[in-house]
Amino acid sequence: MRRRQGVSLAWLYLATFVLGIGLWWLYAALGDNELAPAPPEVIESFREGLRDGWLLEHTAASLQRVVAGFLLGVALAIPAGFLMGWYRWARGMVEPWVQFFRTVPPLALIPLVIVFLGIGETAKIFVIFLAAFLSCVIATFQGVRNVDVTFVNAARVLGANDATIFARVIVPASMPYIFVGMRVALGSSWATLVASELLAAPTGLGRMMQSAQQFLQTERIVVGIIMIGALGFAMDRLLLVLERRLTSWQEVR
Amino acid sequence: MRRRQGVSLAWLYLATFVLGIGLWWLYAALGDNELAPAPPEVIESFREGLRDGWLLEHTAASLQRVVAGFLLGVALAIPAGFLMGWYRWARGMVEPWVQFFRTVPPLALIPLVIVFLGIGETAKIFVIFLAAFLSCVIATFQGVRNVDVTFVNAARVLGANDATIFARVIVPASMPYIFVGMRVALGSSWATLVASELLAAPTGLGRMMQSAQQFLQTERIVVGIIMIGALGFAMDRLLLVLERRLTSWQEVR
Amino acid sequence: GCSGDSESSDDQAMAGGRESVELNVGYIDTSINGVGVIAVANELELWEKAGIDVNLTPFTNGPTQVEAMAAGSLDVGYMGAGATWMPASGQAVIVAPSEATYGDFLIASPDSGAQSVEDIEGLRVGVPVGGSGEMILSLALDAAGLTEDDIEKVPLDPPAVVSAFVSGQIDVAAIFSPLSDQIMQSVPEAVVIANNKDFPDVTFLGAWVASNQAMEGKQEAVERFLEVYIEANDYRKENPEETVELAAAESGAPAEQLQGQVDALEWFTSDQLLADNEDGTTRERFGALQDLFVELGRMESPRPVEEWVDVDLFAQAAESLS
Amino acid sequence: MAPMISIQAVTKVYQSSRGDVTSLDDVSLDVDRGEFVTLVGPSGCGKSTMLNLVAGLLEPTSGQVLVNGAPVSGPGPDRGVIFQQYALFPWLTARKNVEFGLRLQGLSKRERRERAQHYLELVGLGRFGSALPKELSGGMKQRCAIARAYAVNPSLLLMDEPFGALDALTRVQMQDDLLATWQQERRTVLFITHDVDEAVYLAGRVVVMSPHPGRISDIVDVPLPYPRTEDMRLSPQFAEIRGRVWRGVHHPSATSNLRGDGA
Amino acid sequence: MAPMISIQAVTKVYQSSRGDVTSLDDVSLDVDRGEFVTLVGPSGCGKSTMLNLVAGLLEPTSGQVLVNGAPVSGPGPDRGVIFQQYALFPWLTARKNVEFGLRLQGLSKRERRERAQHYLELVGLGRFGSALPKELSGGMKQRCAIARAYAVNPSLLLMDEPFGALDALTRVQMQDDLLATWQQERRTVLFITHDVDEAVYLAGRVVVMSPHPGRISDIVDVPLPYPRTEDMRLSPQFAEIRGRVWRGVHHPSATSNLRGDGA
Ligand SMILES: Nc1ncnc2c1ncn2[C@@H]1O[C@H](COP(=O)(O)OP(=O)(O)OP(=O)(O)O)[C@@H](O)[C@H]1O
Ligand SMILES: Nc1ncnc2c1ncn2[C@@H]1O[C@H](COP(=O)(O)OP(=O)(O)OP(=O)(O)O)[C@@H](O)[C@H]1O
Ligand SMILES: [Mg+2]
Ligand SMILES: [Mg+2]
Repeated sequence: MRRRQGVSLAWLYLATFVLGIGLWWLYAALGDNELAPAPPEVIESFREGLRDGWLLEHTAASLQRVVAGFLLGVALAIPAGFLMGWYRWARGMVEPWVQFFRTVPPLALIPLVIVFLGIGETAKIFVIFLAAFLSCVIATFQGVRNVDVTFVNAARVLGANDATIFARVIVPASMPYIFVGMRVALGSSWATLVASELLAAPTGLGRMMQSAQQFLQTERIVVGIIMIGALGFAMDRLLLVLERRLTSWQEVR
Repeated sequence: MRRRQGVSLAWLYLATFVLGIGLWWLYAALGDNELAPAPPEVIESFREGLRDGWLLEHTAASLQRVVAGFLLGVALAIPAGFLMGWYRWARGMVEPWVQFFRTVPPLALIPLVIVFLGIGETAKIFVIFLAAFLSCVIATFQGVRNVDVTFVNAARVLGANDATIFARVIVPASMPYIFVGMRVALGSSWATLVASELLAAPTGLGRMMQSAQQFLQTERIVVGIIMIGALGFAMDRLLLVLERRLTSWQEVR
Repeated sequence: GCSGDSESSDDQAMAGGRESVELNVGYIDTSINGVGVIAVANELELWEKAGIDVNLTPFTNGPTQVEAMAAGSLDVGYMGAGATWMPASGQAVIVAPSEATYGDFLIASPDSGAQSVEDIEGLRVGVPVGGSGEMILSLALDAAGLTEDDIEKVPLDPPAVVSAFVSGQIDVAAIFSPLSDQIMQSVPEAVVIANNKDFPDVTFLGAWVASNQAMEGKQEAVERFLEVYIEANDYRKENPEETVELAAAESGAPAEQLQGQVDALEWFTSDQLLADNEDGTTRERFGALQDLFVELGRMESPRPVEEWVDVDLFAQAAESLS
Repeated sequence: MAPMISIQAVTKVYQSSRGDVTSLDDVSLDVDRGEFVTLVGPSGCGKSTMLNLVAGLLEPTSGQVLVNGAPVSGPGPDRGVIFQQYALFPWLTARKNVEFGLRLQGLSKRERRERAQHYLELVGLGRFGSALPKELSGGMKQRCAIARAYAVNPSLLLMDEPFGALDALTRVQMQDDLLATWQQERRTVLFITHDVDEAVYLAGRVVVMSPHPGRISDIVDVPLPYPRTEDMRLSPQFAEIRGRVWRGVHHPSATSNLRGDGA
Repeated sequence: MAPMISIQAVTKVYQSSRGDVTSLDDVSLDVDRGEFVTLVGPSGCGKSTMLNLVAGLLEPTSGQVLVNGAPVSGPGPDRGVIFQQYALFPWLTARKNVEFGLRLQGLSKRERRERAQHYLELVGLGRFGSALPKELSGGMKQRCAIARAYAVNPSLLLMDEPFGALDALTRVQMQDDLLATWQQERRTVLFITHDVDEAVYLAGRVVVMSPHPGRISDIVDVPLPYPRTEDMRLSPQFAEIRGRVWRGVHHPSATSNLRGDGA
């Protein structure tokens, strides 16, 4: 089955997408739940959002936060994961906190964040940053620990010091793991968006969904879910393209 | 630095733990924030919880949910990740949904979950299951895609069919990735606990923190955070022990 | 009815000569109004008496209960005044008023220098979206001749309002009890610049609601729930201390916190409720709330109050009790 | 009867980062049932490529490969392969590696153990059954891979420089073992080596390849009778054949790759 | 002057899943500056272990290893290593692999490129600079690893069966190249091989090892003058030394591992 070319992924994506919409519509039409909006209502809400501008406004605000938090988180997680994987003291000092905060629900952190970072944009980006960082650092750490010792040895005998080994051996060798981390971090970033926008956000998709939930505007929640899902999916595709470029040296199927 | 034995991890953990408590105490003592409880108050609340039984009750309820959700999520994520990594149709059909739901905040899913699963224990476990599954499936999927083709070929020429290759090549070869997935999933499971217990839970740590937040019993929130963190850390250690046993074949530092 | 000589010794199944009915009841277990009624009903074994095979589920808020109702998982639930726009917009039907609260405050920080609502122009006002905090803010702004555009509205999670206020991130908090008490404890110099009592025209009424499905198919069961409610309500009105104790034991919430809630609200005797129902006061009050919701944008247009506030079942229940 | 292996006008072009690389160019070769054919040629001439095509691990760009008269559509246990890089499963012990294929044949646990032990002893790893690959030396890994392939007892053995990491004596022993079982069980063997001596000693036919692009430049019959003995290595006939193969491999054009290509 | 390498009563015990494995047992050896020493012995006798100790990649369980008079505390660019399994960086092209060490020496981009190209051509990979390791054949990977080690021009070269995957002619060329630069630059070389011929042809001294546990069983001086020529291979003196080494390696007790151990 490796050989058969088969249909392209894009078509399969489309098929599953159409299937999903179909099931949803069916459910909305057959079920008697007033709170389950049907596709037309959602499309209507979508158009309204575009027309009145709120959709773009919310989306732009959220996208900025997620991108900033995600990039910061990943950028810090890679060296942190390296330090943890490489130096015992770093692992001993940092790992418990990473583990600890990873299990703490973001909601519970919000009071703390307010006290230390206030309610501005920084605080919101920090919550997302934290989610991205904590997801990514574990994967990077594992990647570093799983680097084949042969490569490290080969670099050492060529005269590499720890910094070089990090940049030119560990990072490329654990790239597949780092990508796992980045993909998971991307999901976490978006999933934490709502929590972050509990922090005094005038605009944002999470905020919009929060109020929509309060007001049971379910079609607007669905618009929010779809926007977040679509943006997340698009960013994930970008990561995959990047991954393919950076890990094409691997001998995989 | 690979060679120097150095202090054991356990001591470092202890040191960083003491340091953390110290900083917290200092902050509570110096800061004038009445919402930040000091260690003694938290310990008092802890003892009270043990004495009156609510702590154990909440913990047991949450632990059951998390363990059930986590195990289900992981148990399903591994074969799902394999299918996605191995069969193009599976990838095409499943990946968009995985990506999609990964980015959707668990809070936003709750209305949907209520509609389909009601408000019972199943619904709560499902929310945790979903978080665990979605975190783990990505890592497994990446692990499967990154399996060295040489091993697959070696198995094929020995007569292995797809099922055998899955069980006896792909699973062991991607074990390091699966463990990344499991560790991340564990964090997600706990982090989603609060969201899941918004679903009409009479007991549970998340529930306890929710009410404590209502009543601003901050020391009880901290007790909840500490319990969650400690249980998460303990379960993570278990995973690490398991990992060491299952991946000792690797040639790593 | 069935013949009484069946071998059944199960008086739950045959209470008062009526076959027992199943009912899914939700409540907010951090509110004395929710958990208090449930605890009293349990203590006095009112469910058995009314012939209800009850299935109790605690919730944290009103909207989740409405979601559960829409999904068919819940028949009856309790919600505070801040959520009653949901029945108003057709998501459920109010079957009984519960309490009037006076626990909503506009509190200004000492540093802001604000002494009255007029002074908050241009200040940062933290407010939980969708709750009664927003309502008190709206009323206060109206009265002061201001609009939302004159202030910097900072939407926050309810507990986050406290953190933000205490740490100086916002100048004014529009918040309800008991979070308001927490603010006053943490920042004693803070100034209360508005409270429900300043706006006697609008009563913040909490309510018990029934799902639309239950109102169609399970009227009988809902009516029996109201029998339970009537008795529990009278008990709590007469014995507030015991009610607080029972509620604290039921939910694990701290008694002093629940007592704090009681101090900021008013319960009515069941006779009073019946009278209010009959002379139109109840519908008038909910109508006033609806107007506020429309103003706040939570509803597009008002609906006739009769469509979403039912007074007949309550009357029936009172009837069958007497 | 159809030949065991029939390579028919096969061209293999790799799509690589540097553009297309023609690894095999219009190669044809038939190997009869029970034949022992060795493949020699300079490094990079396409030997492994050819073997992988027969194993079903690669698909020809054009032409076709038949095994037992049927086009190859994928790998299978009828064709045992010893890979140039051993390809042991690092998560299994030496014994479990050898048992891997046996298990798939549905052998009982006891049979598996016995057979695995037998082949481990054959390659001198009797005491290393419970060692993980990372605990084996280079030569030991190679021997373990040999045991794994032998154990499934395939009718066609495809061996890619299987004795490359072994010392001379071990190597001779392994050669003789291979020849002995080959004769007993009438297997077909396609054997890659860079050692001309080995190629001649083992084969009924030596296929000589030349690089850039990979082609068959000569096919040398070895009319020495089986069983081969150490004495034969010293015979003039052996020396003559050896010489012919050597010249074939090291034909000026064939070796141009080492010195001439970068200039 | 202190010897370049001084291995003093070194014992190396591996802690493995199967308990302790004594890989080297009380081994001592001095290698002088500028010496070319080859290490032969049956598979698994501890050759790679010894080389890794000198490289600083392993630590002796007891005894000590001095390089240049100082105890070895880790690997360094003064000791170039060619690993038995190549250890190319799979994410770098052949050229980038060769440039890796040069970059660490602070060479300019142009110098790096030139030097890398030089060594790639030396090993016959001039046209494969931009190929990734996975796109190279087995022998090509090995040659790339050789180029990488040569390029940093270390004063001590540690080579673990570096020519194992090469065909005979390429091998001879590589041997001659190695000898030529060794003479020019007065390097010290420790060279592992399983090919007795190669061991004698290259070395000033052949160290013969025996397994279980790994010990030095014989040290054979090769009094043939440098430069060595192909003619010498045919000389009776060469044959005699070769014979002695062969007997040393294949002493009955030494090879007991292949047939005797599992019984
Ligand atoms: N995946 C690949 N992508 C691109 N080129 C490849 C790939 N695999 C092999 N080649 C090229 O194909 C040619 C033949 O490779 P092959 O591995 O068949 O050689 P070989 O005869 O086995 O050599 P050796 O004796 O060194 O193992 C080489 O030039 C090599 O660079
Ligand atoms: N990591 C390890 N753990 C346990 N045992 C090991 C380990 N590495 C090597 N050994 C054992 O040490 C012995 C010597 O190994 P070494 O790799 O030095 O052999 P060698 O002489 O290089 O063999 P070859 O010629 O096959 O490469 C072997 O018996 C091997 O099983
Ligand atoms: Mg090859
Ligand atoms: Mg070795």
